[in-house]
Amino acid sequence: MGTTRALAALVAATALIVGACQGGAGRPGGGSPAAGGAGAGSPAANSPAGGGPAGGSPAGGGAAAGTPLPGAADFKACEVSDTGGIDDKGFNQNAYAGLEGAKAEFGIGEIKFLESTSEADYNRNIQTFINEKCDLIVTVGFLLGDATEAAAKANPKQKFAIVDFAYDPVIPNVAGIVFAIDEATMLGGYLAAGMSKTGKVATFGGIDIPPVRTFMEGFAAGVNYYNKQKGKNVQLLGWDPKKKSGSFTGDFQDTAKGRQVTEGFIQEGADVVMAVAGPVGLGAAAAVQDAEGVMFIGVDVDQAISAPEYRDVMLSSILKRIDNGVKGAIRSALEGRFKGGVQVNTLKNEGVGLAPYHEFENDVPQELDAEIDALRQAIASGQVKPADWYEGAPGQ
Amino acid sequence: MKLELQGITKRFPGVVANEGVDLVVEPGEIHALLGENGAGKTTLMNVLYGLYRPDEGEILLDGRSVTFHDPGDAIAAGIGMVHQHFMLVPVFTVTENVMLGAESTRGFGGLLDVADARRRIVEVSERHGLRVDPDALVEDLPVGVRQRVEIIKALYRRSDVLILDEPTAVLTPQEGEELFAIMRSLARSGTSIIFITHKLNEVLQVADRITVLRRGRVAGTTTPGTTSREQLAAMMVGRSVQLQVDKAPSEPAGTVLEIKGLVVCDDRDHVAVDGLDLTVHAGEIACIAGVQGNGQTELVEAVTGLRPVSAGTVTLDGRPITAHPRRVFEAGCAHVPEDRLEDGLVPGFTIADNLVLNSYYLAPYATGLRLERHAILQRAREQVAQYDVRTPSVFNDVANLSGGNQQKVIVAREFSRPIRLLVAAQPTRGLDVGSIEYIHRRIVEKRDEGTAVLIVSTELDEVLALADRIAVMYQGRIVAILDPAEATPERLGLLMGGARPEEGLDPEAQEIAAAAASAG
Amino acid sequence: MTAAATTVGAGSAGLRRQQLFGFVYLALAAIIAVAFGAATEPGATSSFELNAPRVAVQLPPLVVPSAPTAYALAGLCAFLGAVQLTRGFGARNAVVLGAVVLLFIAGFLVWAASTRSMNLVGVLQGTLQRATPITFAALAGVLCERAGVVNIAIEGMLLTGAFVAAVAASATGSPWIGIIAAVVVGALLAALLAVLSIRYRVDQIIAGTVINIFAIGMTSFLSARVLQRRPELNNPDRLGPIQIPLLSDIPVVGPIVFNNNVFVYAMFVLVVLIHVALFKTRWGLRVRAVGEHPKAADTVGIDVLRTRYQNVILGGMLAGVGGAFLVLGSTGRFDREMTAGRGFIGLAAMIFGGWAPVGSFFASLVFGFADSLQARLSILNVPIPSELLLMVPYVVTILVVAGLVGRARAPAADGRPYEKE
Amino acid sequence: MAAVPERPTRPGLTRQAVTFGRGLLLPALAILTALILGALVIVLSDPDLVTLFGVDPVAALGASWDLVAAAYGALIAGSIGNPGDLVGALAAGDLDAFVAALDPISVTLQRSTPLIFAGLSVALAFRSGLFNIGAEGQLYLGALFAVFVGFSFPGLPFFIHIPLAVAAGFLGGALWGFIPGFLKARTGAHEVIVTIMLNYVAYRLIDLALKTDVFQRPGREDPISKEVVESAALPPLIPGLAAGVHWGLVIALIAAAVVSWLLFRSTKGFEFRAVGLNPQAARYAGIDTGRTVILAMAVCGGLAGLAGTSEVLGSNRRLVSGLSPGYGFDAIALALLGRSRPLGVVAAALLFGALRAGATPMQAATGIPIDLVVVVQALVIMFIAAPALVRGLYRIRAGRTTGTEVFSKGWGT
Repeated sequence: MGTTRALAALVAATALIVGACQGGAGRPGGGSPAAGGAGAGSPAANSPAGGGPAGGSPAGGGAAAGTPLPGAADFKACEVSDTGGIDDKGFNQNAYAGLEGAKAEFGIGEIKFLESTSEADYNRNIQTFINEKCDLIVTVGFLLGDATEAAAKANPKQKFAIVDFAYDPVIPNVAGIVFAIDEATMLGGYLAAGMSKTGKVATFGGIDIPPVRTFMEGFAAGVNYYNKQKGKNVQLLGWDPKKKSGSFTGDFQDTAKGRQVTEGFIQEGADVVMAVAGPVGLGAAAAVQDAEGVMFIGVDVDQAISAPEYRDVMLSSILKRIDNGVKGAIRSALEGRFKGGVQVNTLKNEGVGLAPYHEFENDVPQELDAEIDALRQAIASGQVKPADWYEGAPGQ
Repeated sequence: MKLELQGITKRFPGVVANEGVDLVVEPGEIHALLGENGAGKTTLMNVLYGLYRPDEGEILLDGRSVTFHDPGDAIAAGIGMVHQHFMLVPVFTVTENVMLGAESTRGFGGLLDVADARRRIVEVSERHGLRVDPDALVEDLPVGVRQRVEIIKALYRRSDVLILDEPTAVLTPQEGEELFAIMRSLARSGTSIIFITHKLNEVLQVADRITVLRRGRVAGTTTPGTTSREQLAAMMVGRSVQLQVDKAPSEPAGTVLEIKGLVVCDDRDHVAVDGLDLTVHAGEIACIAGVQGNGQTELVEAVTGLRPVSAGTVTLDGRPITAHPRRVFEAGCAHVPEDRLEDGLVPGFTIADNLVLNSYYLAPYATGLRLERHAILQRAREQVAQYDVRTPSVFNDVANLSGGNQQKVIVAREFSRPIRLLVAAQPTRGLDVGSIEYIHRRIVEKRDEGTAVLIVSTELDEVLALADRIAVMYQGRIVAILDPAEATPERLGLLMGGARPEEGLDPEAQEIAAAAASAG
Repeated sequence: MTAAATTVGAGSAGLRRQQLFGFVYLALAAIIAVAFGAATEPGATSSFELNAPRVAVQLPPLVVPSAPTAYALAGLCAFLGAVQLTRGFGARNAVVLGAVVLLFIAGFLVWAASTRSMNLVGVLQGTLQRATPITFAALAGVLCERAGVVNIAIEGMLLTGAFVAAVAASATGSPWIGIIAAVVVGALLAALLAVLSIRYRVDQIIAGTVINIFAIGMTSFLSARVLQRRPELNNPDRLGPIQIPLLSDIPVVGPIVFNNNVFVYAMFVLVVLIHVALFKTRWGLRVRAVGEHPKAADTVGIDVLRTRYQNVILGGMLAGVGGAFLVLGSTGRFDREMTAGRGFIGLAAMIFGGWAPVGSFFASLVFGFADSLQARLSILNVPIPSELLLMVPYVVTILVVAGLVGRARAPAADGRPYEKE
Repeated sequence: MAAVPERPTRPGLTRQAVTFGRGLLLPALAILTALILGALVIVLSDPDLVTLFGVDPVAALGASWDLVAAAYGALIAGSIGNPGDLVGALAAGDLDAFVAALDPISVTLQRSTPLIFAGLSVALAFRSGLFNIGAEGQLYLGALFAVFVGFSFPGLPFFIHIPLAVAAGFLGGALWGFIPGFLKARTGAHEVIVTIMLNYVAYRLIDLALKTDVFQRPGREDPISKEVVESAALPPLIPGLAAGVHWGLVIALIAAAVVSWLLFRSTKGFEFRAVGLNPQAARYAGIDTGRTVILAMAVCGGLAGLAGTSEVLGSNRRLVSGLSPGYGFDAIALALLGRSRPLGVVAAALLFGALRAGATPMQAATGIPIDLVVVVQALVIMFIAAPALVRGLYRIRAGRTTGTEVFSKGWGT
């Protein structure tokens, strides 16, 4: 009971970091801007089995996949999870997919994983890996922020990468892998608004924490942008942008709650639902499947692939390429280019994105797809900033 | 049906409850099984009823050897039993209780046929004159009626042998008479009856034959015509016993306990004590006689501060009490509760701890929050010696003591301090004769020291032996106060059954009283 | 006790309670007026949708002016309180109490739906859905406790049932086999409880707690060790809703009652069946006797221990079905600790329902309603922090247990091991 | 029934020793059996091994042995370390190496600290006839109060700040224990359901609190509390092992002594135990059972609150919602294993602390999930609660028959 409740984040960068990034600070220059349509075309699912192609790793580079890199055989990469297991269908698993991908592609010698069951495990798990002389320790989630900082300062030669967290000031031996997820959810929101027949779309979260909220705010931005562009009035249920409050199930375990909340949305007329709640989201997908004419937007990975049983309702997914971020960090460490600081994963560097429509390929109007593409480019180029659209059209 | 028990032996860890018991009950015979508490009567009957398996010996019915694995076998063989503690489900109706285990059903899935069962119950009850409302809830019935339900239960199953275990313990003498009449009528119709009791008078009155058990063995078999009370008592106890308590006439002094207009509710919010007045003086033993369930328990609980008082006052030496047990205790009231193990002792605590159960927080047993173990132990050793508690050590768990020794622990705790008032409820229930004598002697001693004593007892013998004044309690009120010299068991019995003091009770009035009781 | 004496007692105690309730009613009326009525925007309306999505017969939504409606409800409640204070309602007390609770809820809904629309049918559909696992848990509790065994392990049985249902249904491709597997494993855990508490006379609450901890540990362990490596084992087919023709077209009632999955229909049947079995059959009479007075049952030849084993195991089977519902009838997936206390809430429903199947079912509906409303409020963005809303079912459980346990009477031998002397 | 004849002899010294030995034998066998079954679970939950058993049983048996040996080896190494290292370091006079070799033990003691507090909480409740399943929630409330004091008063000297924070933690837990105690005493609500429900309420309350400005760390948007200032932090007990055992252990041992004194040497404890064993008789003897139940639950809550306190002041120095991996539930096992005796609880806590400490290295070495520890713990309590199971397994004759030490009495008052 309650051991894994603080699996608290599936999830994206904190609003703080997002804000800082959009201020233009520290955006890494690597990676080419996404060509039109490429973002929707290429991302692969991050099932534990397959590493997925290396395209768009933020730390850049264009090494051919599957070629062992020099010195890789002696390289040891280790992951410490927060209180979720690597089967959380969320970011712990996704980060581990990055490790597995690095093993498959770069041929690194060993990957290891330690699950934490509580606060007390964090220091211990990191220390275990330091003792085991891991070359790179990947810690997952902001919960590990303090522990990683302490360990990094105590062991300045040890390389760390932390997902969903960034330090200010920068710690030289820690790379923070963060995600501007609202860029991707804004596309999702636009898509949802464009696809809705009832004029109502919905979203809900697991626990009310900023990384979850960022997803929902981006989604709201997309709906708002759509309404402004089209002069429509699509309603968003489950998130009130003005009050910054919304629907949360309270944890990341109770799938039945996810289902029930979603049934509520459907009864209130929503026909596109995005669940930002890890496994709880699959409960939501089940509810969507049992209703007629309702669509689902997955998060983190392409859920049409990772949860194929819900393919028939999966309009798209919001991709958060933690695997690529982790792989990129491993690669830079392997190649001796490792440096501390923040790696922001954006639409532009394909660190976040929108998954293909799969079953809905033929249902999404050409026109809408083109608009989404345009929006993608506008965001990537900085013309449109999601944060401006959180509460409605800017200036209103 | 002829019933024979041959050489029954039943052992429990550490005790032999029955040893080589032989018993023959002829058809249509009322056979009394007489013995002290703990003589093995109930064990023997539980063996016969299939609740226990004998370690040795066998049971013969009409000459055939039978083995009972459970009561179901015994019932099937025609044996019925009315237990001392009624085996009735309080929240069930009479019909449900009677049919339980022998249900009438109809249709699929064993749907109960209540109408059929009710019809058969009415039939049985009319045939034997056992009046009862088949639709009444058992918990609403007075004990006498509950016993009728138990008998109906046995007859409903067409029992040829009926075992009655201490059936008169909860009855008024008049209700007892009524029961005896039923027993005789049943015997005439061919039912064999085994009647378990420790009351000599009853045995002589109703039994055809008597078997006396002592310490698990048959001490002898006789008939009422060839024996006497004294002989039976001697067989029962193994020595001649004196059933009287030696005591000087009381010398009552000032009023200690004064109860005025007391109203107390029971657990179900019904009035149990209904405007009761009573005074107890220093140096006298006042006994409250009455049939169980007439508000005695609630009265005692109210006096000792355990139960809130709805109206009226209770004063001890002029100061109001009834606030909280501890204040009553500190005002100088000692209490020997009705149920030793439930109310009086903490099983799991040592004897020493039980001896300070209500005074542990006072000097010299405690200083501030700290318990003074030495003082507690020293006191315990003294009291164990003084009150003759048979135990190897004061560290022993009180649960491992015999009933008599447990009662001595309570008596030691309550008596060995200066007290003004002693309240004792059923102080000798379930004890052997030796212990009874001992407790009685101590109570009289306490009186002679000038303590006011209030005894509540349902045992007329005890009341008559101890009391300096007898108050009869009926339906929450004191209906008469008698001098023991003028009290006879008969008169007391009438009063306990609800007769007004000035009149005798003719059968009609008795019926009215019974009807009123069952209506309550 | 004479009849006259009885009324005196009931009267004096009743008077105090009557006054207390009167004041409570008045206080609730004040809350409805101030917190719900005055808090709405002037002129706002509350709209209640009465249609499920996509039904044949469409009803117009029920639109009421928020503040006036709340004031009217408050007035009605105050009237009841005043009558209660002065005259009392005598035997109809319970009905009036129920009415006041309904008025309060109605007032709350008017406030919550002010300037918004709320789908009332949806709330009620959700109520039934959420009540389903709780009802199964409560039925399991009723079966066990009527026979005198306290089963606190229902939570663990639900959880294990859910796990096994997910794996078995995934492995075989048949949700039906999943249900059967859940029933079997529920029975096994129950048998363990029965052996521990009946044969070894382990304290029943301790035995139950052991099973709960074991169930949580084992399912979490296997979920991490097996399901993580073999995700295809956690991908069962679900049993979707079955619309009953014609009946499901009845407005309001149809979509709520006659458009459910097989678990819900089974629940309806089981509630009635167990109720009848318990109170109208030979089996039930014997079970209740065992729970009330095992010795009495023993003396008329009823095998007390066997009855207890049998009922505990039957209860375990029902808990297993409840667990299977969570996976096969609801989410389509097992997750660690997914039961989230529903087993314990089921026990509270059992107490609330007076240890009777039908009563437990209605009590479960109360919990289901609290849960459903809570979710709905968060959807409607009612300005209460989500954490507080999420506490609601648990707080309601505490209130129910605290408020009712003294009044509702448990089987007399509940929780007590039976020893043949 | 005839009375059991009194035992004539006073228990001799040898008999006491035998009783004591038997007292240890059963827990030892229970733990052993649980570990054996745990090994079975490890093997059976490995799909590859199960498949291998069908193909090549001998190889599978060997592989199973290797897996279990590796798992339990890592478990032991991670919890008590390698004695050789200690001896070697001592021989070499290398202080740093010595301290480093102490690391596993230090971690074990650190993990044991909250377990001691929580175990004492449940044990004290058992002794008072109460079943406290709410230690988990009480722990969180204690942590909430303690962390508040811990970050709120910078500048206080540590000898004031630490006691203040500890007292606050006790108070927070006591508050969460008071509620079920009060409800039980006044309405008869069974503490089991109430405490379980309060656990869930506590989780939500922590989530809520960590979003408020009062608690949330400035500049952070995730639910994490402000940092406990140095003057309120419990320093490490072994200098040089900052992440290991801290002074919370000392407080825990003091708490165990205090609980022992309270239970067996004080008037309040006399009341607790009397009410626990026979509330009716306690009431007859003038003990206010309602107040005793409330006080006992509040103290139990306070003790559990100290478990959270020692974690936030010692191990973590901040509060997040994932504070406890279920210490409150382990506590039930601890109290049973320790027979509700404070010393027994301490011993059991050391064992469970070792299991928790060794689980991480076990997972690192073999990938076996940490939840195995919970399975083993549940098995241990089962065998402890039903000693007849173990006796039956090992054909030990029953000594004096002792029932379970606690008795539940249904749902009523």
